[in-house]
Amino acid sequence: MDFTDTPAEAAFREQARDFIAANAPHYLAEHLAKSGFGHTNTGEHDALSEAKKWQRTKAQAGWACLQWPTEFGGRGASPIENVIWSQEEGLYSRLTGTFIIGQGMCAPTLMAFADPSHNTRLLPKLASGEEVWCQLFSEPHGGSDLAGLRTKAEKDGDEWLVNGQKIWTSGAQHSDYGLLITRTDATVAKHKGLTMFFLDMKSPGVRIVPIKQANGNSEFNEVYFENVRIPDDQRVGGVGEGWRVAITTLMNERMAIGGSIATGFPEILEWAQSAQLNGRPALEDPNVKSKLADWYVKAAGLKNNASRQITTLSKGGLPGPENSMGKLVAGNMMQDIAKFALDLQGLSGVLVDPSVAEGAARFQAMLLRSPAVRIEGGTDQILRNIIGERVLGLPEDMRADKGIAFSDIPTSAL
Amino acid sequence: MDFTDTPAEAAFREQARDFIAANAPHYLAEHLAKSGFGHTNTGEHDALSEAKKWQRTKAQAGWACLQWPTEFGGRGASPIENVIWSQEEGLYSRLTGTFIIGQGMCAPTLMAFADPSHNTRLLPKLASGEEVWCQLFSEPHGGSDLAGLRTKAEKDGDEWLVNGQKIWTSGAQHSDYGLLITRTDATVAKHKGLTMFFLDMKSPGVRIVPIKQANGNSEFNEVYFENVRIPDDQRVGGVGEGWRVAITTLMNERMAIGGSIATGFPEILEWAQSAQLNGRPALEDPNVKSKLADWYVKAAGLKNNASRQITTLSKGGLPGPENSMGKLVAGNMMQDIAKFALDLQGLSGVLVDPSVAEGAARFQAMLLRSPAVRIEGGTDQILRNIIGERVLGLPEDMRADKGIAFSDIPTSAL
Amino acid sequence: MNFDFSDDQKLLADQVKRYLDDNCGMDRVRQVLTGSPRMAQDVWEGLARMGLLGTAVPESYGGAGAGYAELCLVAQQLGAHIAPVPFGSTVYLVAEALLLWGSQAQQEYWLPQICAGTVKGALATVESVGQLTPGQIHAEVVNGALCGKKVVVTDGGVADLYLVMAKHGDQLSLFLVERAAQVDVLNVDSVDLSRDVAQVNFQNAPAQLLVAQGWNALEVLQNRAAVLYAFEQLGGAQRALDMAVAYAQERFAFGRAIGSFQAIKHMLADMFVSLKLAESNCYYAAWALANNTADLPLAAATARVSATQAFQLCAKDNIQVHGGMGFTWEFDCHLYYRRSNYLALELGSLSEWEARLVEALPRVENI
Amino acid sequence: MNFDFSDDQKLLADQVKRYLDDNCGMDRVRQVLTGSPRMAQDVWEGLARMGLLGTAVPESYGGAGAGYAELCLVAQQLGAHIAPVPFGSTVYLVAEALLLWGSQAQQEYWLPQICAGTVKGALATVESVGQLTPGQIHAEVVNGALCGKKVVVTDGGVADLYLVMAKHGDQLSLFLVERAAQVDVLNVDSVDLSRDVAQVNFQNAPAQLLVAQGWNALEVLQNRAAVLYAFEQLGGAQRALDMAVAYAQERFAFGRAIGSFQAIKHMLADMFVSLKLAESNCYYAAWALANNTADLPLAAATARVSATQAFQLCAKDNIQVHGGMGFTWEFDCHLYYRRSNYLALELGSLSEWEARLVEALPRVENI
Repeated sequence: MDFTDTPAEAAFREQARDFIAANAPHYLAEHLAKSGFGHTNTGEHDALSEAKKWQRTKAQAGWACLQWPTEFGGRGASPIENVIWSQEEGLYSRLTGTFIIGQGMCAPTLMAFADPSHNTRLLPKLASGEEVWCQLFSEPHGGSDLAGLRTKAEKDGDEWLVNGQKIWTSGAQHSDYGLLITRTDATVAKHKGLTMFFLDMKSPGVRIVPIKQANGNSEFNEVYFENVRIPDDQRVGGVGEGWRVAITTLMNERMAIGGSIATGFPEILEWAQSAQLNGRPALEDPNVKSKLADWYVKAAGLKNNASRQITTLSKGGLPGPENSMGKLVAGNMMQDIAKFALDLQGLSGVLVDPSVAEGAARFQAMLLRSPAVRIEGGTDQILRNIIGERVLGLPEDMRADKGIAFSDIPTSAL
Repeated sequence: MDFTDTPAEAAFREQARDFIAANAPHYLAEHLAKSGFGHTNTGEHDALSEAKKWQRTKAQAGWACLQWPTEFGGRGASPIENVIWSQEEGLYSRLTGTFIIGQGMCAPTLMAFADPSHNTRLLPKLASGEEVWCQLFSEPHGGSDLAGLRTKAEKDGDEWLVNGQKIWTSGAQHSDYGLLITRTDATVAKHKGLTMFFLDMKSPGVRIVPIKQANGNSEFNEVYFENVRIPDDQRVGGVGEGWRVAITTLMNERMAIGGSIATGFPEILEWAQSAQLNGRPALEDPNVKSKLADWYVKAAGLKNNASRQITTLSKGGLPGPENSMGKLVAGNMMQDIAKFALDLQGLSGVLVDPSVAEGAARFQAMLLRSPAVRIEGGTDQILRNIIGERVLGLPEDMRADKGIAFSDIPTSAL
Repeated sequence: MNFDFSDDQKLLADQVKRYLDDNCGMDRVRQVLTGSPRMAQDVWEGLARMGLLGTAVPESYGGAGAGYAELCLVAQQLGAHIAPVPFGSTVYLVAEALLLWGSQAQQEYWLPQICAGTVKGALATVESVGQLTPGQIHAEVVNGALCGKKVVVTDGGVADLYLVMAKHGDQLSLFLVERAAQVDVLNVDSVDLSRDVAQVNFQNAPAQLLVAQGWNALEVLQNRAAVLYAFEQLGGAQRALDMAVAYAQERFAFGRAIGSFQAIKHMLADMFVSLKLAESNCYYAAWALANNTADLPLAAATARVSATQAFQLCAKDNIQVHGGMGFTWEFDCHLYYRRSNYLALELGSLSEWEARLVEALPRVENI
Repeated sequence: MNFDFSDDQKLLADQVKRYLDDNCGMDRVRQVLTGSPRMAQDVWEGLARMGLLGTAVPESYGGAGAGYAELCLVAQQLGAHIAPVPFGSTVYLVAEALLLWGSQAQQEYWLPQICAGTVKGALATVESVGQLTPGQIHAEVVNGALCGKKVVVTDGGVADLYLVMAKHGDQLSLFLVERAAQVDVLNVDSVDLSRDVAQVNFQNAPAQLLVAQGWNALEVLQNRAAVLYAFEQLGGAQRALDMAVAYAQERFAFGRAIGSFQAIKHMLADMFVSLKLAESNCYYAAWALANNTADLPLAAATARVSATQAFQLCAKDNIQVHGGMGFTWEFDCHLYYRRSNYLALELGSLSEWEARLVEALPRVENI
């Protein structure tokens, strides 16, 4: 066990550090430091074009998608080298949010299932940030029951005709491509009739409508498909194999967000280290101490767990379903932290305008955004199911949708 | 709304107070005040005979089982009068634990379902404490699935032949009678093949074995039946009607324990009001304050809710399934309180010998006894099911045991 | 002994409910979410016409002369509808303060206007971040003129009459200040967009003394108002639970109603328990308020703490039960979540009320 | 970077596991639940023969000369088996104190005997109820003789050598005191019946100074021991979770395995999460201990707090999953529940360690 760098690792870190010192957009540093939860602050600069610029700079020097093979625009680096890079990239990694879905979820799926000719063409542009991808999985009628999706793809010669609707598509409005799961057969069991494609988001018949969220922002979209045509060679995996393909994407999703997920801890610690409570430093209050300690051991546990995962990966292991716990812990924690912070601010805690509210209203932003963390990408309840069944090996719940055709599954009490 | 006595209520209270002043076993008061959770302290006096004596004294003057009709040994009093009596009886009500199951659960079941000739004979002796009853419901293979019981009763002429085993029978060793639920038909659905009886606990073939509990005490027993004969006229309700009868008993069980359930709050408050923490009164510690406040609002909520139930009863309403919440709240609360109290005692908190431990080891006794509160008489999980389904009207879970003969229900993974 | 509201009181509650169902549905609430001031003037006038603004005000001052138990039930309905009106500020705080400490002249001048709905009130105390303490107050009245800035005034943008905590000589006092040229009002956004909030800057504004011992008076006022706000929280919590239960019954996933899954069912059961405990504590507090009992401080803090817990829990988990849809602007879940978090801070935070509760606890022998 | 134990270290853990499986099963543990002293002498001797008592002691003193990472893994196995031996008292506390502060003579005299299993140790600090503070210590050494009563001494009934905190002139110091006629030992029952606990009364007992700055030394010692006890807690928590999972798979109710119900499944998932967080924190702390890093106080408190949480949760809810059977003496659930609650207080309570953790937190910029 060794939490320090080997000489080779130290040399790699030095290289990364030099590159960043020489090339990172330092003019953005002070803005990025003020980024709030779910919001990348680039000051007066355009966030998307700054993100693309930094990604291109990295890609040109071989610092993008480090673990990918070089032919796909990566560096062929080890998991540990990737971690070292992330540590050094620090603040500037906040610019990479736009690419997480494409690079972290779509790309591994393409590598595993798509035609190699597509991959050599598409992946380098994904790595360099030239092209942005989104993931078209969730549907209004699906929710936690992801495989209950209804968007239909029908074969029409060498093409497929797609009709239906997706929801909660992050970044659809500036995406070039999307990874799309469809139902190609409703007469077989739920998980058996699904097929995965990728599609050009500029295809005729694709309509993108932003969703206004409970917190007033719009990070997500609805995407409607009306007779959208997709060539059969853009199929990812076999017909009816879509669920198996989707599982790969979702495993990588949990990995991509697992270790680095926002918890709200640094924010509440900073607050506690500077605030006064009843005329004394807040840190001296036993109630504050008890809560801080509890939150810290969770945040530290997630961080240390992510480190162990990296060791597993570098020994050739796979990310396990236990990564589901990251979001489960972080979502609840952030909600609690926000509530506690507001409590300590008294009535002033109600203010949400960053120009007048304490700490630029960051805890208020957390309060209003955190309920979604417990839902998006798998609710608390689904994550506990995954841990219970796939980690602990407990038997699955009784199923009302098992062994019957998708079209026969009950969808209402009537 | 009026939380004070009407003139008639005040007069009744005065009467009760006078009776208690003149007749209660005042020599036990100081011992009773030191009773711990699950333990009635009567000092050098025998607890059971003192309990019977006080019960007899009350019954002779019409202060036993106040709400029962006078022909059954009661007073025909109103629910509110009953509450007033309980408030006045105070400490001395700690002597009545032995009779709760018989008077609070068995008796209402008998009144509703048993032959009136039995009732006029049995109930007055139950009211006066001359005879003690127990409830023979739980079985090793049942657990939360109470209706999954296997104790078999077979008709044999005018009698029934009973074989099987009960468990968690409180007070079996000093009971005269027991209310016994059996399976009389395993070829029909689970809830349909049950029949209720009462039996003489001295019947041949009844064997009582005390259970040693996790905390070292023995409050409960296993009761074995080997060819025990019960006359058919001791059947309570129809053949195959046992489940409906049992529901009556269980509703009354939740009512009997609902409002007055021990929470541990008075104990932790007393501790906090007298202890020092970090050189200052414990009550000044914000962490202590926050926890005390949280526990108090729960304890007060249960008490105030019980008051509202009494009003419902006095208007002719029935106790609702929402009484399930009493034990759900109290069990978890007591476990938390015990843990917190030990925490504040430091390493000395490990001591369990009342002669050397702080506060006669009452929090240690709570720590070791409270896990059972979350299980006995319905686990936390079963109580939440009841609230969800019977109070909120949510649909029941999918059932693996529905619509099939009891003998066909799976009992293991094999 | 009788631990329930009377039939007459329940009838009143039902009338209020029907009025609000008809005139203050979610569509009406949503109309005030943007723009300023954030209130529904029509609903306000309707409540005035029904005599509800003066529910507990004597008839001689234009009120209905009913009692506080009735006012609690009105509050519960307003909370259930998250009505965007300055009811609490005007009725629980300013009218109450006038009833408690106003001179006859002050009462005769203001109360009829309040009951008629032509004067709205707001309490202005807070000047900085953190728990309100005497040391936090810098606003000062000298020679009848108030100077100072109050940074969070609920309903401050719509108020005609401010109840202001300010220094006065060597103590803190409560003053009445009319909206006037010397009162600078700036609306600000809060977590609850159905509520008008403002920063109010008093620059030599004419101030009339209401009560000299202002700090003690504020505690008395808060104890009374806490009970009424607790009923608003109760109403909101009940509605959030009802929404969640309805959704869990009708939404299907995996071929079943989601409410048939224990994960959802037990979450709803816990919401119910929290609500029921709060409700029972509120009932007791309503009686204590109506009868001005000696244990009102404890009863009020108990109602307040448990109602805050219940509303925050029910509103939060209502979103969880709704899943992704619960996080859309379109669904109403967030309106309750927002209101629950505003009310949790309205009269001071949960931790402040926990401390007040513990201070009010009697010795254990007397419990 | 490598965040895992080595194959050699895992091999050692496996050897310890096999030894304890064979020699310290639940039947053996149960044999010590009544009677006094409460320890398994045969297991103790077995551990000595395997060289485990000196895992981290240099070979020159009769130890194995392995490191603290190895000792952590030994601790984890002892915790999993709730082994009734004075391992922590002797190895984590007394041997550690000798290694840290002993004179060469003291080390040469005691350490070989400890490694051989012929001398057992115990830490004696606590004299009253509540958090241990300097002011709580009244025991005093005058002219090399110790007087004072320690009210809770873990393994105090079996110890041959006590590490005692006592006043010495104007400061607190740590002393070595051999069991002798002047040492009066009275066994007492604790929540954990598989553990020997005693009240120890020193009446002019000869005492040898180990370290003068006793209070600071105790904190250093506790930080190191906290990591090792955290691994014991981890082992216990894992075993409690394993028991619960196995029971949930095999026990049927309502025609299904109870683990197929979400209420049970999700409880087990929460136990797993708590355990996994603790485990990862303990791994980091093991490295910090083995390398004596500057952040050991924070790493130790983090491991301690999360391992205490995890063991208490897993042991408590293991009973709940088992239902009524979990509350019988016959089932082993209570042995883990009891141990979890003893270990939670062993080196000071959870709230004390929370406070220590917060004091050790760096400024947020450095996290």
